[in-house]
Amino acid sequence: MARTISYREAINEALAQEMERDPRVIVMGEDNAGGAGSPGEDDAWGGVLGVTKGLYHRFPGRVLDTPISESAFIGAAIGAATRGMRPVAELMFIDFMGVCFDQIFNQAAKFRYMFGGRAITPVTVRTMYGAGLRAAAQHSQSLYPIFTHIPGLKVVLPSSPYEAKGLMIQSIRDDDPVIFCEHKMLYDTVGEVPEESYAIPFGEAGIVREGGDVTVVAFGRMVGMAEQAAGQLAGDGIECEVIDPRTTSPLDTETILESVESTGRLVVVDEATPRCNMATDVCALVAQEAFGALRAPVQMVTAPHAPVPFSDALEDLYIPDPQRIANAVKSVAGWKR
Amino acid sequence: MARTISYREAINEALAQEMERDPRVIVMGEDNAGGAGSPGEDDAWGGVLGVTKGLYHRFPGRVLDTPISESAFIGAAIGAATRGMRPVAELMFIDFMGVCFDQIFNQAAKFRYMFGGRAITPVTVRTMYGAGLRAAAQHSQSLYPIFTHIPGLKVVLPSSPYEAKGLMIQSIRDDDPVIFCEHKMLYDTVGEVPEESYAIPFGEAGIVREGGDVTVVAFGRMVGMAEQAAGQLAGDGIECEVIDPRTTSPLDTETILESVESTGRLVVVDEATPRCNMATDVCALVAQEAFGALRAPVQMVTAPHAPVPFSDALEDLYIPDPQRIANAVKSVAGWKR
Amino acid sequence: MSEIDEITLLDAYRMMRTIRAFEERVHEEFATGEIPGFVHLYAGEEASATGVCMHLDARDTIASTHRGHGHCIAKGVDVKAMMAEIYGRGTGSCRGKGGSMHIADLTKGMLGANGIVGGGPPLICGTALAAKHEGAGGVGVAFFGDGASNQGTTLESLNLASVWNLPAVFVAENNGYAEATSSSWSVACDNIADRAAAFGMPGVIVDGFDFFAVHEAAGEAISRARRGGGPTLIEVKLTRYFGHFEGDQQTYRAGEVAHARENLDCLLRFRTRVTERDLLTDKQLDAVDVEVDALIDAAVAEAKRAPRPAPGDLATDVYVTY
Amino acid sequence: MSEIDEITLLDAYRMMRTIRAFEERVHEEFATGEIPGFVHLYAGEEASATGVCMHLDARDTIASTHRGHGHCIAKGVDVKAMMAEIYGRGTGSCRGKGGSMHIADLTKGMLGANGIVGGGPPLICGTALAAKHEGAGGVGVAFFGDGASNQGTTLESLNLASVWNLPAVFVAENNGYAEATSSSWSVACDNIADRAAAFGMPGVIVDGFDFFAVHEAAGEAISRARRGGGPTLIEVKLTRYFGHFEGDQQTYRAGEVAHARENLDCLLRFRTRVTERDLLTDKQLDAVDVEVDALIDAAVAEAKRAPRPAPGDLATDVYVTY
Ligand SMILES: Cc1ncc(C[n+]2csc(CCOP(=O)(O)OP(=O)(O)O)c2C)c(N)n1
Ligand SMILES: Cc1ncc(C[n+]2csc(CCOP(=O)(O)OP(=O)(O)O)c2C)c(N)n1
Ligand SMILES: [Mg+2]
Ligand SMILES: [Mg+2]
Repeated sequence: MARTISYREAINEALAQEMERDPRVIVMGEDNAGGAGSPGEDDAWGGVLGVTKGLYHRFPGRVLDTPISESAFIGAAIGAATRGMRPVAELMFIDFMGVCFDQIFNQAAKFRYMFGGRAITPVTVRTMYGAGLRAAAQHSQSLYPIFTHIPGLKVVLPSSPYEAKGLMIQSIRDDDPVIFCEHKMLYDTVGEVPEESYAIPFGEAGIVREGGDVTVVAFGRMVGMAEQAAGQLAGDGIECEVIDPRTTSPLDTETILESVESTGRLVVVDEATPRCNMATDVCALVAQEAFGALRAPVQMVTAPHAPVPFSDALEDLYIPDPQRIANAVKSVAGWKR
Repeated sequence: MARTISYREAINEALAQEMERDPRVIVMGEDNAGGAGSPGEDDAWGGVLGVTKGLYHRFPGRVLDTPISESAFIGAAIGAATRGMRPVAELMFIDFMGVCFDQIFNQAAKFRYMFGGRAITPVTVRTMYGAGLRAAAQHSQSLYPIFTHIPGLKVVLPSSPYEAKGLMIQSIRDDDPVIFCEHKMLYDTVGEVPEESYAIPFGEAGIVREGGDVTVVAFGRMVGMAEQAAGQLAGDGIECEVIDPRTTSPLDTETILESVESTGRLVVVDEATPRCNMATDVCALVAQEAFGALRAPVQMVTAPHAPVPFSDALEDLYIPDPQRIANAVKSVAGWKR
Repeated sequence: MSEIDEITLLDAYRMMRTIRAFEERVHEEFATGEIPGFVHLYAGEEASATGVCMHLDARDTIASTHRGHGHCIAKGVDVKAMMAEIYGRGTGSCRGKGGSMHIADLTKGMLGANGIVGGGPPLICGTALAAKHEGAGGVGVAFFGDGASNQGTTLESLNLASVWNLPAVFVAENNGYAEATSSSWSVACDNIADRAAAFGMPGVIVDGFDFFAVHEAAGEAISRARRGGGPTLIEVKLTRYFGHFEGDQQTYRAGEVAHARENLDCLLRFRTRVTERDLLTDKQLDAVDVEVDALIDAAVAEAKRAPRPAPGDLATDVYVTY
Repeated sequence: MSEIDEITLLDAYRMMRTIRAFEERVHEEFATGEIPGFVHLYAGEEASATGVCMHLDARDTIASTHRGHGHCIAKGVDVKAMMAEIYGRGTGSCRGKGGSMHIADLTKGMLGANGIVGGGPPLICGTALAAKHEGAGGVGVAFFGDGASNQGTTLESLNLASVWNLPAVFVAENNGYAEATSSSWSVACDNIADRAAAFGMPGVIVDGFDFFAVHEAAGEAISRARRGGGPTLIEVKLTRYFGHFEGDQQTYRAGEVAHARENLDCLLRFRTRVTERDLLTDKQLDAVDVEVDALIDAAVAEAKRAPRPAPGDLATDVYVTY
């Protein structure tokens, strides 16, 4: 039965259901158990933004606090995964990857290949990305293109509470290392989510809106922005097909290519900075594999090649918005050679 | 006066000339001074592959050894740069970025922006990349797309001894943080290099071969591979324009776009793994900015989406080679809608 | 204590009082909803930044943390520019691009607050190295928290500083918590200062509510560093008065703050001590209070009035040239 | 020493002798140019891997370093598969995809040699955590070098292991050098074992040429870990007999190796001790030598004959499913 819950609650529920189902699932991260046991505190923090709140008492010994030492504890999650556990480790902000990236990309991601296929490392790294909270340059990045670049990792970008739950369940059950990217501005968005456990398969895009004029591929929080733009554009007589790939690795290239085969036009919306990002990835894919169908230049709507600014006056300009998306769509819809 | 020296020697000469010219230039890295002072050793190692050899005695106190703690010493180079020095720090293999990436991308790269333009951080990080030495998955990567993704960094990929010297000199003089990527398989390649000091500006591609049929953009070691392919193809009557961007950030988009405007065909050769890499970056650029000129699908020639294998039997297949490049060129040259 | 002259004492009081007033005011203003983002306040810890930075001059550098306002003020960053920065205004220290977590002023040797726990110590190895090369006796000081003392980047920096014999001082501000996680749990040894031995440097513990204790310990460490004697690790034990960040309900430490404010407060203790020993008068101190409060009032008023950055600033300042 | 029975002693000798023969042979074969890549040999350090791993069983895990052959053999990885891996053959432990720096066998609890200095200790925090959850008394052992003892990832792992009270043992193999850099320079304290106190665990120093010393110290640490007593840091002092990697001319340490080989060698000392005390006979030991040499001969011969990986293997084994 579906009810309306938030993105944050959806992730929490997925964790709880998987912990219930499988004793090998454990959760760890800074302040995941922080504060527990103190006078005056009847629960643990459940992480800085409370995503794992409520799990500490419910699953004794399976929600671990960590010192601030991401290499050690993300590495520990990886090591535990090689021994049959299914750890979910919280890298509080994706921006902190720089202090622990080695464990993720040289260890977890490469074990299976380096060891000739004789390893499985079912670890999930939950992490918070994205701009909008006035958190400035070191707490607002959208670094998933970096993880996507790395063979051996799977990269997940849920855009709604429904996806958040189903993709988290899949992440935990998946036998490969998964980087699960939660957009901090989506935590409080709500949507219909079934109470029952369900897994959304990786590499299967959602078509969130059908349309025959322009294909719009958008990632994570940008899916909602693209939908808004599509709504506006429908008023102008332009029908967008909005595709939410859900995972950047694996990427559902088929759905994207099929859509472009029919629309002949592509706009990609990526909150990340513009170089070597998902916008370039999808545009290059299409320019290589569906060139014959393309009837206009591809368009990339991304953040500028700059760190995320603090001031709201600048940050609001930094993030791709429905207006910029609509403009890009119009420019390709109206393109003439 | 130009003589023939190796890529390794060219880098060494650039360092020596800049150290001579500017007392603020210092060099540091693991075993850069290692072994110095031991009985039996009349010089320092000059780094694991000897690139800084000879500098230790020549510039007393300015070639520093470091413990194995990349965050600390790369961070130290960055900190020293904010105080007016021009440090050149050696990150032995680019694969080791995972233990020190934070200092590079959250600190050095962002200071200027975060501090409102009130900082300069003229640090150069020298690092060795690329496959071919049978060094396997953790010592063979081509991770420059990751650095290219980060606003605030400049990323340099010399393809010849001549470029190595001129780009190193520019890197040291440049006021922004630079990631200088040396291909380990190029160290022993030789070429003509002027004795005098000269700087090659960033963001200005070299056209290493002119041709009107297909534009081939290649990076680092791949430039030589592309030239070989172009040589073969000329025999088949296909003339390639081979472009060596020299720096991926900034990227000389103008030269690339101009070339495609005239050839209408693009092949990009990138040793990196295929997702969110320079091949996607350049292809997307062209599909957005020069679509009207494109007469065939773009083609990307890259490593597979896999870690670098150890066995020579696999590694030789892993690295893009002239044959694969030639095939890609032929497929676009002969493409019909 | 007798060696500290009257002017220095007044300066110290002004510095601590400025930090306190700044932080209390940001706390109030944050509650109105006008200040955006994450704000971590330093109130309660003033004696640490002040006791250390009173010894520093233009040759010297400091690196700070997410809880950086106090260090900035103590190193001489303009208070009005800081307030404007926290409000995200174009007149801010970082022209509105950095915010609370990134206030910096390199011209003052202040390398920045830092959003990355453990981000500062490596940088200070570098500024100390530059100072050593310069040969003018400069030192670098890295401030960091108890939580940061568990971060590998911090630990390896201690080793590097020792191996390079750098003029560096590492100040571990142990306020008992990293967010809601107690340092008695997260730090596996009794005192952070005990870690000094692992890296061949002296380790000292000081009472962070006592300006004079901090001042003395820092003075020794800094002068040894200036003389080429190498780095020191100083652990300052203290308490923060507000939550980890503004908005934190602090359910994890009922009562602690009230106790510290009433019995340990560095400003109160300073006042008692200097007036009891007739080094300064209440009148002198009260005059500083008035001056400081006026400065903070003005800083807030000006920040509120200041313009936001212009849209054209969005993608500038990324590079010197590109 | 008297508690070690004859079979165990013979096993220990066989293990050390196998490592030695393996490494000496790889050294020879490398010189012929047939072995590709970077190869770091463990010869001289056999007593460490052996003294530790003799205590381990199927519940237990180890993580190793770039210098991993000895640890692999001591944890029971198939010697022939190892040799084939070093030759890059499809019959290798990693089917030719890993090479010397990545030999692993998870079914044996061997988490891999590791090309990243400081890569192993975090992983062992995880296997030890898994062992703790399993509750069957398993332990995790991280081997690392003196150079690695300066890496932040190693240091913070010591803290985590202590905070989580993990059944883990950290074995710092101090062979005096990280490449050409002397540990007396790079490690800022006198002994790596001194770092244990900084992370609230016992630190022990042992003579790494003496199998019995290592065996005893490791035995204590491992049984304490099994009992829930938490982690230990053991520093093993020893010497590597070959260069940092094959090809290193070792100009930085003239004479050291010859001295160690002649006077300290762990195999010679083991033989003297067990024969003098009538625990084993020269005949028994010689028989092991013959057996081991035959095994290594066969391993090399089979490796050379074995097929390389097939082209179709290039992009397989990246994911379980994709
Ligand atoms: C690398 C990294 N990990 C985690 C965080 C999130 N974080 C910010 S402050 C903080 C607690 C820091 O505690 P401490 O070092 O004791 O400083 P305090 O806040 O007490 O001043 C944490 C976990 C971060 N900013 N950077
Ligand atoms: C993060 C990282 N930095 C540097 C290196 C290069 N490197 C490989 S082995 C080595 C020396 C290691 O010394 P030590 O830990 O003492 O081990 P040993 O070689 O003596 O066994 C270095 C610097 C690396 N592999 N990984
Ligand atoms: Mg704290
Ligand atoms: Mg060593």
